[in-house]
Amino acid sequence: MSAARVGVVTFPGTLDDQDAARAVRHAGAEPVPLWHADTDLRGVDAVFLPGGFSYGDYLRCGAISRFAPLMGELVPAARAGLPVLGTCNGFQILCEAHLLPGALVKNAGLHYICRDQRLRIESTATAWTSAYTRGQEVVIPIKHGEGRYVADAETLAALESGGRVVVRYLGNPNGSLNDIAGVSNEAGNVVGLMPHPEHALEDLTGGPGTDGLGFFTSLLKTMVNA
Amino acid sequence: MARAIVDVMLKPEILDPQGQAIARALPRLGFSGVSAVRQGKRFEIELDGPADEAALADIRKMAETLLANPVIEDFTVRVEGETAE
Amino acid sequence: MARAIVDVMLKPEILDPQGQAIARALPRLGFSGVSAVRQGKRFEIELDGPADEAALADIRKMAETLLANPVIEDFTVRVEGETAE
Amino acid sequence: MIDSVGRAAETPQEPQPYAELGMKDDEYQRVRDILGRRPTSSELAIYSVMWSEHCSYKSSKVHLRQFGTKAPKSEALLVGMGENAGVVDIGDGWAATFKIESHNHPSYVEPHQGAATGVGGIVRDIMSMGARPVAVMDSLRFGAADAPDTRRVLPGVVEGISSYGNCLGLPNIGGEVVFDPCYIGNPLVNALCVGLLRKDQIKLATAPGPGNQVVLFGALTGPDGIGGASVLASATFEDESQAKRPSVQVGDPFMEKLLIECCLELFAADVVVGIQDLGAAGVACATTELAAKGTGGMDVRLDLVPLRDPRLRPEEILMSESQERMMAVVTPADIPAFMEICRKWDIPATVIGEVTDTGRLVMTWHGETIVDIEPGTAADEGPVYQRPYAEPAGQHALNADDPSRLARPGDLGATLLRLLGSPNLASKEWVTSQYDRYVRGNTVLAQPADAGVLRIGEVMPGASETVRGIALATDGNGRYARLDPYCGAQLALAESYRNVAVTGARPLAVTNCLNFGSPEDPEVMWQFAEAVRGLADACRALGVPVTGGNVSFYNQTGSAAINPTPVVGVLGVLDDVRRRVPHGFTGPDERVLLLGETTAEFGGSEWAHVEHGHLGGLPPRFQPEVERALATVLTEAAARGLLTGSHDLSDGGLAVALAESCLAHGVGATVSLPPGDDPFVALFSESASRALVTVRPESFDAFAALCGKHEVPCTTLGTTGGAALSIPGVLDIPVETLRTTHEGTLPALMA
Ligand SMILES: Nc1ncnc2c1ncn2[C@@H]1O[C@H](COP(=O)(O)OP(=O)(O)O)[C@@H](O)[C@H]1O
Ligand SMILES: [Mg+2]
Repeated sequence: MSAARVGVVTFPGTLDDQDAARAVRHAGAEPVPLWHADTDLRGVDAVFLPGGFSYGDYLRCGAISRFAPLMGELVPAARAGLPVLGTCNGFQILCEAHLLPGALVKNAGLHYICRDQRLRIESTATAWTSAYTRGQEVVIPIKHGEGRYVADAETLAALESGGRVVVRYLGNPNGSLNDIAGVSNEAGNVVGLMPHPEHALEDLTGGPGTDGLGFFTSLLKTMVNA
Repeated sequence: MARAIVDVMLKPEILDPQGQAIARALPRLGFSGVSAVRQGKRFEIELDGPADEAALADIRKMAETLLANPVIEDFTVRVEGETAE
Repeated sequence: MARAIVDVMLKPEILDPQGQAIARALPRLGFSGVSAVRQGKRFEIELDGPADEAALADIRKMAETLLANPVIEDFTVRVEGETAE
Repeated sequence: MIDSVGRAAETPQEPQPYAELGMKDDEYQRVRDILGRRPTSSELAIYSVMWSEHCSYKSSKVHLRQFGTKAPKSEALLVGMGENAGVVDIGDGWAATFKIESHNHPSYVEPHQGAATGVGGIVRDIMSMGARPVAVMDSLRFGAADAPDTRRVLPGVVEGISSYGNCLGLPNIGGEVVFDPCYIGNPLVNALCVGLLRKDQIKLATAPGPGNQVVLFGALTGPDGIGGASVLASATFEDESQAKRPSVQVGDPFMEKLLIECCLELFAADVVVGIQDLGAAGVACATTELAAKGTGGMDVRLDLVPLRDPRLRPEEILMSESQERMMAVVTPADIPAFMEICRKWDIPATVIGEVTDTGRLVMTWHGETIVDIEPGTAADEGPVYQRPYAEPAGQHALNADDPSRLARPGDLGATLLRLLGSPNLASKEWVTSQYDRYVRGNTVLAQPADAGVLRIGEVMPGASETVRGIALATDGNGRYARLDPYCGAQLALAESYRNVAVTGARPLAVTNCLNFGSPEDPEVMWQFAEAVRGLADACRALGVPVTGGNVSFYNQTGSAAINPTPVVGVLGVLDDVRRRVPHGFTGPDERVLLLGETTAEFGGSEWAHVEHGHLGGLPPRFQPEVERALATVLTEAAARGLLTGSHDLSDGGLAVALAESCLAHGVGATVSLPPGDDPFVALFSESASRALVTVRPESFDAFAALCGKHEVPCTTLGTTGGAALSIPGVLDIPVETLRTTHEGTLPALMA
């Protein structure tokens, strides 16, 4: 099988696209740059929406990006089962695009927070977490000013009962409801996370350790099994 | 040339830490008599044409899809000088 | 129990990157007829007592020292339901 | 009505508001002599900003020359002083460019925007060298930590740096936060940016080639920071200029991020002949400097400058300090490609002029000539002052007030905790957690390490692989410099140099930001002259050239100047970044070694400051040979993989270095002090040229031999491990106690 091709989307103001491409390479797949203004997904096998401040995060994080021409292609493809991971700003965009429920608002402490965060993997039934074990504790950096996950009670209940809370904070840094750090859609192909697994790939750089690699190796595992 | 105003506030059930921080700071600064503060956004939109029904419908659409996120926010649209609808 | 509203906007001569980003995005989203957008803040202040002159004077003071940054922002204070003063 | 050149010639007696623009009588007269007539109001705008202290360095120039005349020989230096930023060869075809700049006063007026635009400005300087900016640092000084105004200024400054730097996607890899009452009305915000580029891709601010087009691109020009110019416009003209002219500039980091990517694409497409960022003095400065360094002539149609506020007068356009703008010189053939790239990034770009060979900078406004000058007269031939200087009256008494008279403590453990929890030594996590230190994925070391370290291998698409890395540190100690500005500046360099060396990097080059009071005060001028002399001498002695920097004068309120505060940045290179030495104690059962020699040096120390509020005596000695030998040992040992951890000794001495080393990874240590030494002196003296390192027991002999070879004293203190910092008979403190003490202070102050 030839290497899986993972699209890495760049919006104006995207920052972590080079990190995202590196993560894809580290896992043994081929990163394919995707430009927000294009309408062509270039036949990729999966898509990674990296972090950053698309459109400066002006108005609301992700609010303007969700209207990008590329999103017009991505949304139906994701609904049809294309694996999509959004981290940080990518998560915010996925929520704004209604591919994931809920919203991300200003941290309860009001400040931007960059720190190495302890997390628990709650679901391994998604395209992006199958390489972990359920309940596994990992340390992955977070860095955001608007990462407090909110949703109405009904949505929260549905997420919890459907096993769609993918990652939870151990020591809630931002006031997220139910300590939620990441969620998936019903099918499990679309995952959004505030933490940055692409910054936890190597011992030399980024946060401590390599705990983030599993998100990307999971994808390859999923695709081989598919 | 008219101006429309869109006010966007977090829904009442969503925690507003900015408003709370202000409310908490007030007594320290010597202000009393305030029971709560909420912080939202205000957009001033300059129209090329008049603020007729068609323009306002457009702005309502804009508020709904772009300026506010209905999952967490409520909004009101009005033409400057009029009271909130 | 009354509610006062404080609207805070960047002074007209000050760059408003947020408003500009929105205005630039609108045509792409299919909205036409908008010549400019400015984004500001709106505060809803719940008072324990009535919104009498004393309370409003207090709120104006609060706006000046805490809610707005007079170096770059202007503000208006009004009681909900009334038009901007 | 427009003040054209023709009109100026006809109305020689028209009064002009040069004094309001900060020009002296003789300076104005010189402009008249140069032009052979009175300047137009636009020309006056240009000369007044170009000849300002900020742009012309008129008070500092005669001193700064020493950085060139005393510069050590360096094969690494590719571009030296005088350009937007210096460029250093770091090997394998790569070059690094870095510079530090102040944005002090704006950060006092409006902390958030002042600091944010400070970051924006220095980043554009780095872009204008043709580099990709890869990291930022910030060196900050505030008034007393518990002063009410500090609670206004500090959070705003930090938020400004955080929101702007984070949004640009530049990791923040280090800096300083220092409190001292002397900075209360004059906080210091010095921002550093470092960029990387291929050695053969250096760009310069020059406008050669008659016929080449002058393109202004980036944000629209608005009435930002032109308080002065409106004086000009309204003095000559009663009309339209009623609009408010803010002195505060607001930054748009999103625009700057697009500008970075756009510039890199322009460089890659090779469609740029010369480039200049627009900083202070905006279009006036960019056009005169580009023209002066090029073929010598330029025609500009000022009415083509795209405006945010259509009411702007030409004088105001010239002086506007609107952020996020750049100016490029482009061949006519490349203009379509240039514009296409700008369109892709949604960056407004406008041709506003053309390079000529007339030797003159000519500007028109709707057909009328409003500027016609020789650009060099504004850019290079500004006034130069030999300001008088004199040692401050109280200097002798200050130096005589030796800290040896201060009562020494009994309980050294309690003293350590008080120091560790004091605002200057407490954890800066409240600040640094607001900065993204990970973005771009190349951060090897950042806070709380002594220096920031970056991997450089993956910076540009298609870049050749290299295992090299760079290290950067900034340091400055205003108390030392107050006691002895000559030595204080040297110590700032020494500490920065040492901070780079403890990571295993070889120090290569220096940038500096000189923060002082008013140059018109002879006592301040003495401090300045001494500091520059000291820094230049120290750079020669350590073999690291100054590549650039910035001077910030007038940091004073009334007659009270800040402590002289030279802030020095050092850039070093790691031949193999995988060999970098981590910060502090990294694991148990390693030997803790102290390198260097300790004598009783308490002048300007943290101990004297925290425990006695005392500032007097003399700062620690600076011994360049010793400092150099230490750095040689550290870099050689790192390259050979002998070190498992390191930390330099500075503020608070050995005691604080030990505590911080424990806190780095939560690893305790049991140590004993060198026999015969006074424990108080051993723990709290701030003698320079010292460091702590850890080695595995089996590496000790090799390391000791290396120290012997370079004559660096090496003392075994003890062993790492356990959950406490223990010095039997002296102190025994759980690491958890160290942590709560260290980490609690700033959050409590800012709550
Ligand atoms: N303290 C200093 N040491 C060395 N060079 C300096 C110092 N201050 C300013 N310079 C140099 O003088 C030149 C002009 O400085 P500056 O006006 O800050 O540059 P810019 O116009 O790019 O903002 C630059 O090359 C700068 O590096
Ligand atoms: Mg410059």
